Amino acid sequence: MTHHRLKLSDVDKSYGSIQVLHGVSLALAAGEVHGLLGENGAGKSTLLNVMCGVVRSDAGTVEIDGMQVTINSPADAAQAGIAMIHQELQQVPELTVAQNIFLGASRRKGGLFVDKKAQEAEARDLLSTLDPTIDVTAQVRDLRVAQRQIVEIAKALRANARVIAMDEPTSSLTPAEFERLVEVIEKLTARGVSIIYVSHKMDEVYRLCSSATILRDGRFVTRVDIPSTPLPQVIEFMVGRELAHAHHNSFATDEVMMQVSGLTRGTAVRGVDLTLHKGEVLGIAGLVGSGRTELLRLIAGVDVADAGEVSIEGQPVAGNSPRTRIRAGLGLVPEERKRDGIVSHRPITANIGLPAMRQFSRAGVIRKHKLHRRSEELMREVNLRPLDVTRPIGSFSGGNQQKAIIGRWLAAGTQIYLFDEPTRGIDVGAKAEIYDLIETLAHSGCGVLVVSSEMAEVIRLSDRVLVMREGQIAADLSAEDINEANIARHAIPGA
Amino acid sequence: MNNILTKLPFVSNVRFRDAGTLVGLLLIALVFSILSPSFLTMPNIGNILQQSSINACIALGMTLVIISGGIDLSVGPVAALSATLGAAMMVAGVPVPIAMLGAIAVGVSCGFVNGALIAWGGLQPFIVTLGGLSLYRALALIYTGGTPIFGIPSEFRSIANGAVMGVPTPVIIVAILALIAWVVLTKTPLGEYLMAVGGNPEAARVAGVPVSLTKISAYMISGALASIASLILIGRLGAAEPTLGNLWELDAIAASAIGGASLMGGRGSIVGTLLGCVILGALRNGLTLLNVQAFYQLLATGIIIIVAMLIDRATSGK
Amino acid sequence: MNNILTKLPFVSNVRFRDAGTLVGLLLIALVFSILSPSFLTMPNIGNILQQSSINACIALGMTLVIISGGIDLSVGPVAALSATLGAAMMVAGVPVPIAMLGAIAVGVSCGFVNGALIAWGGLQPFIVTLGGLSLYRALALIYTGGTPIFGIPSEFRSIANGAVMGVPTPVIIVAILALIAWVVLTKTPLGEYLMAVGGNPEAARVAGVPVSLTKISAYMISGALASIASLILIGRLGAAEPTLGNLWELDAIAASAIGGASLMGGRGSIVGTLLGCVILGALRNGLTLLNVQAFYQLLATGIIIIVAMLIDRATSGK
Amino acid sequence: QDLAPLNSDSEPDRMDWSELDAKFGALPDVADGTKVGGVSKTLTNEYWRSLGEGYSSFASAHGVDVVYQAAQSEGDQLGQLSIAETLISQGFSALLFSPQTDANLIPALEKAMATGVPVVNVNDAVIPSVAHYVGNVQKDNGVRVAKWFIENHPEGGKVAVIEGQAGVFAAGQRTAGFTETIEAAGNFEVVASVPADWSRELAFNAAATILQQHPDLIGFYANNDGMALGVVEAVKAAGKAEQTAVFGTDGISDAYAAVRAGDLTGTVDSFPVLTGEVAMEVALRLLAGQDLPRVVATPQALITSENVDTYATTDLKALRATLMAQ
Ligand SMILES: Nc1ncnc2c1ncn2[C@@H]1O[C@H](COP(=O)(O)OP(=O)(O)OP(=O)(O)O)[C@@H](O)[C@H]1O
Ligand SMILES: Nc1ncnc2c1ncn2[C@@H]1O[C@H](COP(=O)(O)OP(=O)(O)OP(=O)(O)O)[C@@H](O)[C@H]1O
Ligand SMILES: [Mg+2]
Ligand SMILES: [Mg+2]
Repeated sequence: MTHHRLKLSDVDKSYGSIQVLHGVSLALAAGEVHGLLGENGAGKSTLLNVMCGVVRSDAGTVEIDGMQVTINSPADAAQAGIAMIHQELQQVPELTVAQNIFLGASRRKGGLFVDKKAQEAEARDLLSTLDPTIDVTAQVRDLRVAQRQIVEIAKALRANARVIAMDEPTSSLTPAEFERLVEVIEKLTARGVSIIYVSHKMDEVYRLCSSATILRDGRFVTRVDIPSTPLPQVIEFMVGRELAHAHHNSFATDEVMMQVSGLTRGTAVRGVDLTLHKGEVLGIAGLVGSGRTELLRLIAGVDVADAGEVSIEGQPVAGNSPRTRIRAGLGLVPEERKRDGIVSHRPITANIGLPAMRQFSRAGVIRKHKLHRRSEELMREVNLRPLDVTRPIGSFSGGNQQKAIIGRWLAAGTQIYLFDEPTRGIDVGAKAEIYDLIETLAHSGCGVLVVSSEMAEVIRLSDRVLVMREGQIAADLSAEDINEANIARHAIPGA
Repeated sequence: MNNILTKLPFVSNVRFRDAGTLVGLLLIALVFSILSPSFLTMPNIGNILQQSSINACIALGMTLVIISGGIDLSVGPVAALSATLGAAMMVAGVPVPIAMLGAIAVGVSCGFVNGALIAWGGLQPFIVTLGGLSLYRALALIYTGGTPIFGIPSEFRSIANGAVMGVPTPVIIVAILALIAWVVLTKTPLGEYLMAVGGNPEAARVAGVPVSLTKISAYMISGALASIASLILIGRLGAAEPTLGNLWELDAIAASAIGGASLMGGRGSIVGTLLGCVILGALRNGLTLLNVQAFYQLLATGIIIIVAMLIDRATSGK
Repeated sequence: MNNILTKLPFVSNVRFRDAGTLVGLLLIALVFSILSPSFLTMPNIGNILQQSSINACIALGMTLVIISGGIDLSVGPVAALSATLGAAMMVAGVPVPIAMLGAIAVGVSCGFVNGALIAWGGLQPFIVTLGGLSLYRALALIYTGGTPIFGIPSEFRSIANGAVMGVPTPVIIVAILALIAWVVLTKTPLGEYLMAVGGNPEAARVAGVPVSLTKISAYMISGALASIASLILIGRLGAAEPTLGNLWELDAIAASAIGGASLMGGRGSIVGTLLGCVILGALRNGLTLLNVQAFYQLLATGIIIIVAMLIDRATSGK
Repeated sequence: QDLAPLNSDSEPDRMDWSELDAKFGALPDVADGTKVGGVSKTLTNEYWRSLGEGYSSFASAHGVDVVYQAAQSEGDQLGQLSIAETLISQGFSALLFSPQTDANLIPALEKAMATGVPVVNVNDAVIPSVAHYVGNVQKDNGVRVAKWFIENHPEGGKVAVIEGQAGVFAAGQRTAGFTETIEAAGNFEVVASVPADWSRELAFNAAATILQQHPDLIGFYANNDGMALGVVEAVKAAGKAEQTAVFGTDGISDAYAAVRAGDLTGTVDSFPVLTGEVAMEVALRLLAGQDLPRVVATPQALITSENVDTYATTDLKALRATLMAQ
């Protein structure tokens, strides 16, 4: 009789009084890439965390190759040959890339010392297939998100595990980087390593997986064979309803809303000019590292520009702190949610109310009920799950945190939205909701800037697309010029 | 302070975390009341509250600073500096209310200096206020030449020594200040900002929180409360010493921590801090009542602080 | 200590951050050498190094604890407890090496208690070691009845009072300990664990780092170094007093912070800490040479700590 | 030649300060360029500032330079050692040490002895190996207060002690002197003896608690004046000023004022300025080669409202005369 490589049975998990996993089971064969699908908050990360000893389940068993194992700590999981790429990057910013990759399992020299040379060589080796440009001796704090994510992948590969769980490994990778990951995964599966693959990007799932387990609200829905089950069917299993197929609608006007001229910071952003119209969705495409994040941060006043100016409705914006920019009507939905977005242990309400405290206060006192009501209203609109605005934002799944951050700007009455990777880590259902939301914003006369590494997303949303290359605007595409080939042509240096 | 607290509106709101601190307090009270019959008498409870009031006043400010992700080691010297300057004004014939305002202004200014160095200068709170600890103490000593200032007007002293319906004025003053601090922390934008800045300063900044001003405010409030504590003290003692306030920071931090404030920032509670102060006050009072010998008082203090934290952790359940 | 340091292998590795601290030290040295001709003489430099050595010994352990995200306020009392027990053993005729090991074992045990309460008990480092501050002091006082232990054997004293090629033994001992600490921090898994646990405890846990053991190790090392510091001191004093080690924690924390350790954890450097110790030692020495009156010394200490941090920040450029 | 460990309170090789002139003649001329260094505990306490005044007044009268340094705070043991060592390296003719603890200045003492510089231990903590000690008998402070109670309250009663910092020599000796003497009288009970760490505030709190528990208390003895003045306020606040006597130690100017005002019952003055002068004189005599006894005892007196005016003089000559006459 053949055993499953890994088999999780009847896993229960509660946080306090809230049960987030109800008897979930999952099984996969050796050398299989198995998808784990579900909406934001369905319990995917929690299930993987149980499997990797990061959280303890209340009930359930884990079997590896037919042997039952007890996993109470990450060390137990490593022992059992399970490794994981965490959704929230788990890295020590002060340590180097190599040190992070070997954290908890350092190569020794003379039994006592860390063999840094060996670690660095091995790390370089691991990264060579993923991204050879990453300096293994650099501190992780100096890397960009995408690079960090690659380091996280290298860390999981290092463990030589029999099962690797990948929790949204590509949420900030470009298509090219995804291709390299595919190669790596193929090599691994050829060696008999099994992969559990969590992603909200359905094309990736269809590309990689042979089967998938679908969760909804912490419950096992079904197990499907992937190429044979059509996408709409899978989505219906995930969200419990059919999603309407959306088309791009344009509400752009000729009225200039924001004008950016000569914006420069070091070599990351060099003399960027752009114009955003009322009701317009302006996409910004480009390769990772082309300066898109930096540009948005400069416009939002999070970083200070060396030169250049931002004017709104013809008026140059005075001051260059986020606060003054917010007053002028700007709002940034940052790329790094955990670092720049949320105050983790504070409730959703507090996170929503931060920029608009004045609006929610009377005589210097916050009208908590008003804040609460408005938050609930907004969160119902964006379908926060669970809809409990008094819970700390840190206890929500990543996608739901993103919805709360968007809600923050809706509450503040922001006119110009700066989205940096707006659907990073967001499920298909919510993604459609966020697209609708962006469209609604445009319809109501707001201006929207969307930075996205997902080509389809840029194309789906934008009235106009700016392509960035090495800190400069390389192209301004509109209407039928907006297509993958055009964008790629302008984005790649020397192409 | 618990008997007063229960009459205040915010107790309905007492959080689960504070219940743990309360259990710690009740256990200590139980032990002492078994060992000493005079411990749980009304006059002695009044005594404990009165004796805790100065630490409570300091600890309120400390809690706000800790929530903002900082620490204020300079509270004692700030208190000494504003006490000596305030007392000097009073002795020189400046009307009492103006001298009081002057003293508070001194405290606020010291807090501003601390806060500005931390927020604008980008220095670590621990080291800035450690420097302040020497600096403000030195100023107080230099100003007074090291000698206490006597001759505090009796009209001022009678405020600090009075009582309203049997409750000592300092207790009432501190209760009012606690209520204000509680309102600030839980009901005003500043409170939200403090929590956000302590929880995740970068995210707070991106969300438009005036991070620097928020931090500076916390230190200014701490400075103001240090001055007020020193005014209460010089009212009671009738003298302003430049050495006053020695080790106040440790008591205040201990009270905040016992009350659940996290020195990593973003977390803390006014009610918890008050309970922490009463725990420390009850401890010292009980040990004195039992006439415990000096070395063993020290021993008991150490053990009880740790045990209180353990009980608290066990009962608050995480 | 800089003249010794430059001969040691690790200076090639001196990080950019440490250069800022060095600039601070050089500036202070410059000012004092202009004001007082005796400041930059060899005997006086030896004096400064010797006077800094005990603080340096404590600060090494403190730096490791701070890097792990904690703080150890109990170093002084731990030093007192191990000094008195060690001295009592020596006086009772226990061979010196065994008594020394005994003293260190005491320090390690105290560190273990602190660490266990923090790591396994889940309590806050500040409050645990604040409790320890009272507790261990009380034990030392109770054990000795408050009186110093005299009669330390001269064979032991001669170790602490000796010199090798003109360099006082304490300086050499501490230099060796610093080298070991530096190796531990930068070359061993424990060093990485300390950084990881202080920098991002959750990531460390997920990566399978033994978080609790790492924290406990840091406190045990701190305890051991406190004992060694106390042994050096009682060797020099010829007596072990239960009140020894008063205020050591503040100096050690100040040195670590000046040297670039972040009290939020995850950051710190051995070289920086040593420079911080020398800055503090040079400061005290220079002010005494200039015959600055105590109050103004206090003032200068406060100002210089803050200015050193500002210089450091300005030169380290971020 | 190793000296036996010194106990300043019981050393047999001692003399009283008043006999200096009589036994050793007038102070010989001082060599030019004589420079004396003083290292004191702290300047935050008036006692130590006054001691320094005594040093300089006597020194300047004899053309001697003085450097008077103190640690930044009480209890800063290593800081004081650094100061002492730094001073030694500068070359002084003689040194006057008032150590934080019995041991913390030992290396400095040894270094000074090695270079042949005489060191005088002035008051409070006692370095056991020191060759010369000038100061009062700490225990006697407490004894004098106890005797006052025995004399003025023959019926006995409850008394309490407010102690200084746990483990400090002077605090221990003063408390022991008081407690032993008053308990030997038989009809007194020391109902509380608790530390207040030299703090006025903590003394106030402790006294308030004790009065609460023992409303019939007849007196307090505090280990220093600062704490005593805190106790006075607690006694007044409790409305027990008539019934409860309060004594301090040191004789700082505020204590005198409080005695005169009738708030403080008394204080044991150990005349720091005069002590400073005597210490400086001893140092200069040693430099002149005189062979003085190991301990030179300085005066102290219980100051109460009856004699406060006699002692509250800034005229040191008159004070010397009064004390000589004792
Ligand atoms: N520490 C926690 N405390 C309380 N609730 C939690 C905690 N962590 C997760 N949850 C809840 O458990 C549920 C499942 O979360 P989980 O992170 O597993 O979702 P997910 O499927 O990975 O979602 P996403 O696609 O957004 O990453 C959510 O409702 C979340 O709010
Ligand atoms: N923390 C950092 N340290 C050093 N250089 C950085 C850092 N962050 C960004 N850069 C540099 O700034 C430039 C622009 O980076 P930015 O993050 O804005 O790019 P991006 O197109 O948004 O890519 P991403 O998808 O990673 O967000 C790049 O050249 C990058 O190397
Ligand atoms: Mg997830
Ligand atoms: Mg980006």
